[in-house]
Amino acid sequence: GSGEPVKLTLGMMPIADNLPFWVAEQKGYFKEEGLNIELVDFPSALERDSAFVAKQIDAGVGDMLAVAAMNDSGTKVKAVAVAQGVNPGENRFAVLSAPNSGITTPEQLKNQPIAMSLNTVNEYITDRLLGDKGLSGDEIKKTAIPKLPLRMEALMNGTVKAATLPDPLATLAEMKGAHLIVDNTENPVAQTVFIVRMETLEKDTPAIKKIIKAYSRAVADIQSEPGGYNEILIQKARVPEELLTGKESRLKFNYSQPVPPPAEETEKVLQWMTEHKLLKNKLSHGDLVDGRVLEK
Amino acid sequence: MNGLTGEGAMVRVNGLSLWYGGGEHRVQALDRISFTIPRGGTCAVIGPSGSGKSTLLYVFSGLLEEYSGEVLVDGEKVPRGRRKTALILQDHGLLPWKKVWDNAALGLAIRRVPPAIKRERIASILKEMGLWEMRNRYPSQLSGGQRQRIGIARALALEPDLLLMDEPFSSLDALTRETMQQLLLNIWLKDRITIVLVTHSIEEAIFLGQRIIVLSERPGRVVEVVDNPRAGRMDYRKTGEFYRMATRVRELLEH
Amino acid sequence: MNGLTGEGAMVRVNGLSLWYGGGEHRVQALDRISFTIPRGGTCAVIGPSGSGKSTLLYVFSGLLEEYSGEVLVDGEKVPRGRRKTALILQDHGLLPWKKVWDNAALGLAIRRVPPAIKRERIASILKEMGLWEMRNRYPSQLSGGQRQRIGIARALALEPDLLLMDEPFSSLDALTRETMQQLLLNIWLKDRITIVLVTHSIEEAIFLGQRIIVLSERPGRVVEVVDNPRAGRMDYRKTGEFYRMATRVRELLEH
Amino acid sequence: MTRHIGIINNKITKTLLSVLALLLFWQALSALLQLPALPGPVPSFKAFFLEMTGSLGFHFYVSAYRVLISLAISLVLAVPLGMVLGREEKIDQFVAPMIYLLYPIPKVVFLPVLLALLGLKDLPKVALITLVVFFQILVTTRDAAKNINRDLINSVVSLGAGRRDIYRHVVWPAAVPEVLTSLRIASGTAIAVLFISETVASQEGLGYYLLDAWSRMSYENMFAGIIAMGILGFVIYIILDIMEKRACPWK
Amino acid sequence: MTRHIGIINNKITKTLLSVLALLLFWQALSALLQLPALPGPVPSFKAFFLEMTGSLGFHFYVSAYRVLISLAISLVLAVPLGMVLGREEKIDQFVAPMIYLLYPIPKVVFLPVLLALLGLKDLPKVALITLVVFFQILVTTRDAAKNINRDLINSVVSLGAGRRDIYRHVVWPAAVPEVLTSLRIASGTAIAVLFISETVASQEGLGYYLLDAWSRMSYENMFAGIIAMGILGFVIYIILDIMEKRACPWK
Ligand SMILES: Nc1ncnc2c1ncn2[C@@H]1O[C@H](COP(=O)(O)OP(=O)(O)OP(=O)(O)O)[C@@H](O)[C@H]1O
Ligand SMILES: Nc1ncnc2c1ncn2[C@@H]1O[C@H](COP(=O)(O)OP(=O)(O)OP(=O)(O)O)[C@@H](O)[C@H]1O
Ligand SMILES: Cc1ncc(C[n+]2csc(CCO)c2C)c(N)n1
Ligand SMILES: [Mg+2]
Ligand SMILES: [Mg+2]
Repeated sequence: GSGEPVKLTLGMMPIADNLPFWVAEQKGYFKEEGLNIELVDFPSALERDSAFVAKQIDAGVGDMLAVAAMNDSGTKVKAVAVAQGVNPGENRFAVLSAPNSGITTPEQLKNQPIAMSLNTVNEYITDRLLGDKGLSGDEIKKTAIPKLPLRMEALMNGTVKAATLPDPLATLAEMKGAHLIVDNTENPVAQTVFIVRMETLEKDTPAIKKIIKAYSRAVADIQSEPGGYNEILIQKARVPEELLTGKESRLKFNYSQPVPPPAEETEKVLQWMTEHKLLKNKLSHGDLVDGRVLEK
Repeated sequence: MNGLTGEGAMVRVNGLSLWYGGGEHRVQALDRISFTIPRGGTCAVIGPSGSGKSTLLYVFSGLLEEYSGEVLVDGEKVPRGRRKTALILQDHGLLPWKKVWDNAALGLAIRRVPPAIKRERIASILKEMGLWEMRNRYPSQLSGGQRQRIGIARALALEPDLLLMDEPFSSLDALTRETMQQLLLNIWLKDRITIVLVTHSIEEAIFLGQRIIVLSERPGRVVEVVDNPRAGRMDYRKTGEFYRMATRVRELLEH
Repeated sequence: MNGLTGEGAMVRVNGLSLWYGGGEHRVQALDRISFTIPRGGTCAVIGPSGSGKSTLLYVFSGLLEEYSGEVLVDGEKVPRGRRKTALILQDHGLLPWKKVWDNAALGLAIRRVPPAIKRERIASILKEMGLWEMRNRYPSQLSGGQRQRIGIARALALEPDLLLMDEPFSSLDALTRETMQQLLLNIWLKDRITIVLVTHSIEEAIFLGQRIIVLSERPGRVVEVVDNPRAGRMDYRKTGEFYRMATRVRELLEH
Repeated sequence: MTRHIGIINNKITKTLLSVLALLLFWQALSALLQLPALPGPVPSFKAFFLEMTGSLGFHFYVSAYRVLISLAISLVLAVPLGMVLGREEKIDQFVAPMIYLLYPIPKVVFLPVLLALLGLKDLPKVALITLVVFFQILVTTRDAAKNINRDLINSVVSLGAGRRDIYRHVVWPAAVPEVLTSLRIASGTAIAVLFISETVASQEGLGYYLLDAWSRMSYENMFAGIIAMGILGFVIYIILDIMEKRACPWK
Repeated sequence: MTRHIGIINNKITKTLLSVLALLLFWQALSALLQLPALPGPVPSFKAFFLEMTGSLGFHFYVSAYRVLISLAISLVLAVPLGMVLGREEKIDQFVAPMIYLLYPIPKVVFLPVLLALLGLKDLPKVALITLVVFFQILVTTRDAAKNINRDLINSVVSLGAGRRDIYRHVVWPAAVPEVLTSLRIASGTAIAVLFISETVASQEGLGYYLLDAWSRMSYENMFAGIIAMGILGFVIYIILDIMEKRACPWK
């Protein structure tokens, strides 16, 4: 379409995944594409997904579990591209143990409650990482602390012995004395994807393509100037400043050009969700993913 | 409107019985009460404590609606809040959040009397009752007798044709009481309204009640209806007739 | 303990003045009141509505503590809730959430009187006052006169040596009132307690008050202290002296 | 006797009608909005009964237990303190500012402190609910005690009542109706707060159940949890109604 | 006049002492626990004053606006309805069950519905606060109207009062003290609920500020936000105190 710029609303969360959108907005890439994009903030996936359900946002970045859950419960959305997790080093999650817990190996985590948010990508990644280290399903004990800052706090003062945290909190915890047990730096395990409401996708496929184009340009900018957008990360993603600028900081966020979501990852997620009785309906890769947007 | 023998009674009570409470706590307050009060007449109700005098006035004013027997006011089954009935409650019924003035003016305000008329009437009645200086105070800042007088003022301001009074002068000193009786008498003489006065004072009953209803102990029964046609005359108090009447009522009360 | 002229007064009032409210709303209720009441004597206080009679009793019982002048009860500056003072309030002061029995027994309960004694005393006093049948009712289920009698019962149950009464019989019919006066007199004759009685009835004041304090209109001043030594005798009422005294008090009130 | 039954029947009928009206409104709204997040009453109740035979009954029990414990603790602490603040102006002037500074703070922010102090079991959950409802009962009781008619106090003081007697014979009975009101408010609040308190280190309770169902986007189950919370609130309301009839027979 | 000032001074002194005691307790607790999540008052107030010159003032303003609007809406809706429910038993029997079923539901779970109906701007935030405090004012007003002395009603009925007059001259003035109590409760609740309501689709308000600071684990700033909420609550408390003196001069 031409003429009146298409108006779309994107749901943002205070996490580093969304950096390319903020960069694209700052640099005016959306406007250049003839789009009128509004970025709306939500504190967590729960509220953001509720806005998807309420038809108040058109798109956003989330994990495949959210895509499956929404489709399963009647909110039709599609994953159109992988955002984080295309290459190793992105979308980092880590299982950590408390500073004075004496736990340093995966074996010691057997039957030791790990704080996480249940039924989310957080639990999925933990299961997969610890599973790879040889722990069986019933050796992995879990305790629910969905609020991130609270989980971090509980880990640091030893209220819980172990926790699964995403970056930047994982790095911060490590710097403050928590022990890294296992993380997904080698193998991302789970990806985050660009999610679009199906209604929007069908009505405005060109606009979505343009968003992806703007996103790609922003990713290229970030790749060519690592550290150049720290200010945005501090402001929008609430990354503690010392983690980005401090000398001993190992924190790094990586971004790749979007690719279509691969079927094998989707199937693993669907299998895990089925095992955990999180799905009422039989879903397949085709129900969750729409590759058209990335077709040339 | 035509004095003592007015055709049609203002109040007609026929076999009125009344119970309070329900179930095992049921208490009979009135037992087959019958009498009439002629239009423009005065009637005093006298009887021992707990004999149902207040209850009777509650029925006449429509506040109590569950009873057996027949009660007609102005020829009709008593409606709640009849426009021309005024009731002076035993505990005065003042609203703690309204100043003296507003308490006195409450009846007129409820009846949507034009403000100018209301203002004038209340001012004159408060002055008459010696309450003018305290018009801006709240009831809690008044003495017992002052509160009682606001209750009287509030009822009189309505210019009713049926005035029901429950021991209206009980907290007043002898002099104020006599002034009030005189005031009442003047209103009666001028407008020929119907007055029902519950009182514990035998003299007051005889001085003001052309018909005196003597009630028995609970449950209240009519012991006798005494006709006392000379009531309301200024000079009655000093007569032998007055004294004889007092002796008779006292005997009836002593049974 | 020794009758009329007992050494040392039970109540001594010297230049008592009292104001209500503050700032521009300040109202003087009492103006330099002075008088004494001998131990074991009776005293009636009479005066127009609003003259400060209730206020006076509030001061004697320690409920009002801000005044100028001197007030001594039993030789001491009045403490709040003196153990042997009992006050009958003008509005009875019943607690709506306590049954008749518990309201009557409240003073004894507060003074930690042993249950057995309490039970016996309350039972006898409720019977005497004709309240026995209603001992399980709440105040809201009683007539005005019945409520007033609970207030009296509650005070008498305390067996005080100083009894302050604020128009205690105002809602009672003539017969009940006379029974109550007799009851009071019997207690006085038996225990020689000191009694202060606020009343609007000139006859009552003369029949019961060995000393009659006549107050003026607000602010209350002592118009005269009338000594009336024959008060309290059974046969006083029918004498010429009684009649003369009544005339005198009436004149004082009329000023 | 028959009349008595008549009244009860009438009340039950009214209640049923009321619930029916609510269900109809819910049905209409859900039909109108066509939102997965607002399923109609039929699938919700289906889920409710299904889940009740499963784990929901246990969650209900755990939550009821926590709510009642918290209400009891708050009551025992707040009512005496509230009465004292209402009657003793000097103490009130000192304590009231603290109340009004602390009460509006969202208590969730103290969760890290509560967890550090009280661990991960029942205690921090009960403490969080208590922190919220304590203030509600306190403020209500305080205001009720403040508004007591001076004459009633005078009446018992004239009988020689000391401070303790005044509290026992006047302040407490006069405040009872308002304490019951505050309990009605507090019970609703307590249940609502479950949603925050039970999401911490918990896999039991209606709060956990609700958040879990929500984050799984299992909206029928979420509404099963909502129904359970509504029923819990209603049961407490009925208990309070019965208590009121017992506690205030003079009305 | 001098005496008047004396009283005011005394009250201010007491308030200051009270705040001081609170600060000392805070200091002691933070020194004792040594938790990053509980900084002492000194760094917190430092952060508070620093932030107040920055964005915190704006957040304060936005939140105050939302809280006051919500309180006003709730008041206007709940007080008349509460009075009617308290006086008309037939209506109450029908409506009360709805209240007690709906009130305990944590209103956040209706977020998807609210968003769908009201969009992403101010409205859903105000609606969420209103949904919570509406019930608190309603229940309090209802109970107050229910407890009105029969004699007072009789008194105005005997003067010919119809339904409307009874509400105007008796029910409303008799309920005013309790309505003020409910406003004290509701204002605290409203501020606490900000933490939930303002975190959705928002970058303004104290609720957002608090959650933002918490997520950054910038605990000094979090406590700056807490201080701001406390102050907001306290300001409303003082306004209500003044309103009470105005509204109930007969006390
Ligand atoms: N709280 C108050 N504030 C202001 N004035 C008051 C207050 N209480 C009483 N007064 C005034 O003080 C005066 C004395 O009151 P008090 O109740 O003692 O009179 P009283 O002699 O008992 O009258 P009554 O015979 O009518 O009961 C009255 O004029 C009254 O208006
Ligand atoms: N709500 C009630 N429940 C039960 N009994 C009641 C109730 N109200 C009044 N009674 C009883 O009904 C009887 C009549 O009461 P009423 O108030 O009419 O008496 P009264 O003649 O006015 O007495 P008094 O002269 O003492 O005012 C009394 O015995 C009283 O105890
Ligand atoms: C005070 C408060 N309580 C609960 C929630 C909702 N909530 C509790 S856990 C969780 C998911 C974790 O991010 C969410 C959204 C909130 N927002 N604010
Ligand atoms: Mg009566
Ligand atoms: Mg008096």
